[in-house]
Amino acid sequence: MSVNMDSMYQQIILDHYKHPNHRGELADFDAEVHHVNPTCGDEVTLRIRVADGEIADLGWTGEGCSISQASTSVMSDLVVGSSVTDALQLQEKFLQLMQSQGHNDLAEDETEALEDAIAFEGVSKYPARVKCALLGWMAMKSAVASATGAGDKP
Amino acid sequence: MSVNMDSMYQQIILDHYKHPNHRGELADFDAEVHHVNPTCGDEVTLRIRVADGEIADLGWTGEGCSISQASTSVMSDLVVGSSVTDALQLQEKFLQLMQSQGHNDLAEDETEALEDAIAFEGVSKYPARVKCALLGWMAMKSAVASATGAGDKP
Amino acid sequence: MFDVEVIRKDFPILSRQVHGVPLVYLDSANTSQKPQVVLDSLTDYYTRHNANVARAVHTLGSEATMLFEGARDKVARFINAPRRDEVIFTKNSSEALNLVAYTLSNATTTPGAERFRVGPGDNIVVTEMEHHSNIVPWQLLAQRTGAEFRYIPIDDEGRLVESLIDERVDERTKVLAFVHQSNALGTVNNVEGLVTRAKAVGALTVIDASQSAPHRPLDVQSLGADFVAFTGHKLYGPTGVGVLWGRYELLADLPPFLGGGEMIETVDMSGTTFAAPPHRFEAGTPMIAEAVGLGTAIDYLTAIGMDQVQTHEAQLTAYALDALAQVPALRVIGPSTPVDRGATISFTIKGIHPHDVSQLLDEQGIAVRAGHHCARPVCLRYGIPATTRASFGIYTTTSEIDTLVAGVIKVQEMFS
Amino acid sequence: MFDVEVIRKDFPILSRQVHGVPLVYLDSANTSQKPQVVLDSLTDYYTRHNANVARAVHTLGSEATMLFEGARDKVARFINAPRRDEVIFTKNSSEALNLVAYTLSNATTTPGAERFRVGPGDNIVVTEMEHHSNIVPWQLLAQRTGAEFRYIPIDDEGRLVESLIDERVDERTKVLAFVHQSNALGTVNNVEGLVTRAKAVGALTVIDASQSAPHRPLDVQSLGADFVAFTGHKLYGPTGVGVLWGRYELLADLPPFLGGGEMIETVDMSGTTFAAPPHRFEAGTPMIAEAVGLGTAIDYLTAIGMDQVQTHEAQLTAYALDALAQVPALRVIGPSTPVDRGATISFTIKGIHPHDVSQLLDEQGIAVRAGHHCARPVCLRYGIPATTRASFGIYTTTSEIDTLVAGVIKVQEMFS
Ligand SMILES: Cc1ncc(COP(=O)(O)O)c(C=O)c1O
Ligand SMILES: Cc1ncc(COP(=O)(O)O)c(C=O)c1O
Repeated sequence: MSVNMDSMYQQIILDHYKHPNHRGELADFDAEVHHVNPTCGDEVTLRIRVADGEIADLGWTGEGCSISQASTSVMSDLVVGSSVTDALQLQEKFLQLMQSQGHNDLAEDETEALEDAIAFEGVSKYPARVKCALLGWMAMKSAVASATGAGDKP
Repeated sequence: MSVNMDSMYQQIILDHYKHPNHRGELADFDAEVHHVNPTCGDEVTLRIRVADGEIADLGWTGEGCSISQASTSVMSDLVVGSSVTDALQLQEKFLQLMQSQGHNDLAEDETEALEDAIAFEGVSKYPARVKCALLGWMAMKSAVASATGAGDKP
Repeated sequence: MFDVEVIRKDFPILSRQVHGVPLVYLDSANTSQKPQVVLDSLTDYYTRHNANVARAVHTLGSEATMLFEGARDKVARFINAPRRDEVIFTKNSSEALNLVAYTLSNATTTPGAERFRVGPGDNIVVTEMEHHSNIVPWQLLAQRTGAEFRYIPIDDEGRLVESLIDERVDERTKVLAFVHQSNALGTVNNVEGLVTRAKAVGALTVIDASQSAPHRPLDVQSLGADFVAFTGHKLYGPTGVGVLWGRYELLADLPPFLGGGEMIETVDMSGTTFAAPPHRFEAGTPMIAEAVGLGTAIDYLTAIGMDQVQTHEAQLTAYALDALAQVPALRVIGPSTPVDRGATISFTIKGIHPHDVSQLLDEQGIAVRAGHHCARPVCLRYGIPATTRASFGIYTTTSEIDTLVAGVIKVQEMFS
Repeated sequence: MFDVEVIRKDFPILSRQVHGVPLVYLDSANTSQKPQVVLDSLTDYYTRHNANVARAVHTLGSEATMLFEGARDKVARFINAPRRDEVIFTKNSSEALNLVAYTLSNATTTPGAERFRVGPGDNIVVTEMEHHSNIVPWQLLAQRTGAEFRYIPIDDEGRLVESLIDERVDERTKVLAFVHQSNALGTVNNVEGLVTRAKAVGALTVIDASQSAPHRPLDVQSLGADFVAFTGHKLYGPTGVGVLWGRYELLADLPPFLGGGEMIETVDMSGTTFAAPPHRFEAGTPMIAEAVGLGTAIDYLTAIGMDQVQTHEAQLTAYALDALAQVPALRVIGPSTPVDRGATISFTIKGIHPHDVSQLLDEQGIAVRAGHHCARPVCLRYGIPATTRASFGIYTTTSEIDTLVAGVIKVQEMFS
């Protein structure tokens, strides 16, 4: 089966799913979080190391559909080595993309900043799948909060 | 306003409403019942005297719409002096007429037996009004049961 | 520009004949008629998008979910809710009010919900003009918890006895539930006074907006209450759908009401955790098509403009009160002036039972309601068994009110 | 004569295209599609007869009442209820099941309802294959009353471990609630065995017939249980309507659930008395149009014949089990033979998450469901996060099953 143009499964997603990046347990880390999507059972455990306001390293393990796994892999590529501020801003953009119900209304430069993550645009048309794509991103956000002591909840 | 042919308010009903029969309190009676139609507040208090298996006398008081008042008046005319058995049979027929939703399926002789009570046929098309027409009839049935010791409920 | 004749064309049922004469529908407080666009949206939903929501990953499921959740957005905007997830879909107003009452008694056995507990020594207050749907749930709550059930009485004109509010609502009051606009009297209550008093004593406030939502702009933020309930079928929408709006902060801490699919976070035989609002309070497959239809009704009303609706109905009310005042032996039950009242007018006619009045009006094509209008304490208060009630909506005309008045006079002639 | 091609023409949505290919709708256990006659009856109701029921004395009100109560008659005949007033309309199955659970806890504070009381030391039993809607209401009842919540486990084939019934259902069991046909596994339970045991210990029996009512003749008298619940939207009817059937003798003594209009006999600020069943359990304006639509769906099914429906679906099940058995790495979760099972087949595919399977089937126009199907304990039992589920209805064809099988193989190729 050839992937058709409007498929949710862009080649890039399948590639990341088959060969995920940053998968594995980090030995040296500042925070670990475990997130579950209760409606479908997808889960991810994510460890992070923050140094000088930067995400120095990140590693994850978990199980789930190709969307959640690939999205976590793409996210890892994007944030490792970037500043915490940029990572959280990117997370915001990705969230906005996922909530767009198929109508990406990000500015052009914002879209560009998302790089490979833009491949998940098609997911936003499927409310039941949005949480899959967000799983790793939300875990990263919590982990950053807990590593920097910002706290996730009030 | 002239009453039109398919009006619920046959002249006979209005006549009974304006000049009800057997209205009043019976001094000498075997049973008294009080029935209320809670959805519209119609009420009737009915006393009955039974002798030798016959409804020797009946008197009622109460308040309500013309349908409930006229129906109680017509019922009284029909049952006073008749046997308890006939009265209860007539009650059955009237109940059946009221449940017919506008399609009287009584046999011709049954219809005839109802005499003036057949004027209430039009009421059966209005589920909310059926209880009004039945009020006096149901009270008569309970009163007979209690006068003859048959008991209304198991 | 509000043009009632244009609006009437949107309602197919208004061209119906009854007893050989054109229908004059003056029973909108009981249920409203539906514009064609609402029916079209039901048909469109079922013929193109029908699927279960929230659960499915397929195209139809996604479309149905977006339509359903889109309806929630429309409701949220219509009532100016601060958050869309404060809008809970129920089957009608009655369920919405019971939902609040049951979550409060459920708090009694739910760890973490202590702040909502109601018990002996506490009291729950309503008003004497409530619909049964805003009386019985609270009587049942009182029975379940041992709390006391109280009410604020009404005066001869059908208004709350405001001087008694402070006495009835006291430091032990846990809930004050009251109607925004009375369905039996037409009275519009002074929300501010009631909410202020409830807040002062720390009571939760529940507004029954079943009769106001269809007739005036509704802004839950300016009402200031904690919960607001209304029902779709009176709001020109389908049957089978209602709304409970609640402050998020409260909904987030309240225990669930109905248990089932979609209201859970995770289920396990040894225990279950619950979803965030609004889903926590929406067990099972929701009334999907009905919510979508309600959303369309809201679009329709918004296009007309709720302030236009309010102005139109205020004119009708003033016109009708004047016209009915000319009818001999007719007594209006409820405010006799068009101030702080809605387009619902109850009356009695000396010597003629309301059932007979209504039925004989029906024979002239005029649909009004007779009875206690599910507000029996109001009838008890005025010592009457029932009233006849004419109630108006966006499609009602002054000439229909003329027909009503002429009809009532004919009924009187017949019984004279 | 049952002709699936003729039937398909009655369902407008089946001619829809999805992703440029014809829709293959295999998600009927989630919700069914609706025949045109059902949509027509909604439109007819709203454009000609719409009014509130029970209350109005006018023509529209009488017509609406007769249509609504006529729907009750149709439901009663469809399930062979001894009495029409044993049929209660609810918003869905979930509400029907919660209704029973809440009346039981309400019995705790209602004089005269002592026989229904549930408390500490008592237990409530379900099975491990229940839908959340038949788990959570009972967990919540246990929480409200202090009773114990238990379940009968299932075996590797997705059938109840019958040898454990007598142990789990004991002298202190107050309620045994179980599904007739499982929505996650397809299993059809042995009703007789369960009901017999419950009767022996004096427990009430509640059958969740949500997944059997649409697929086989349902006879509440031969089932022998005390309560039976099902839902309209799976029965080719509208969303927003469900049914609870209960034995009259029990309904007559049970306290009410929701309070409000129409469920009362007489309301007074000092106390309220309640209407007889079914109205006691139908507070507020009911889902009128939806009940009417459900009545039409029942007429439609009756004209086809429920035994014909059952035969058709048994053939589909056998065909599909055979066809799926040919797919490598595919494992059916639930009974692998067509005996005592319905036309709902859950499966997993090695190495591919059910969400991906379903989504990629959707891209080929095939609508199936992925997830735990609101029966998470089933997934826990088999140690899987989710399944893909194909479920059939009266309009399903064997060629659609062929499309499904080909679709699954394509998905496997893509992930290989
Ligand atoms: C077995 C079973 N029980 C109960 C339900 C709940 O039905 P509803 O969502 O209509 O309340 C469903 C379907 O969702 C079901 O499949
Ligand atoms: C003031 C008021 N409250 C509550 C209700 C109950 O609404 P529903 O019957 O839709 O539950 C009504 C209407 O019947 C009403 O007029």
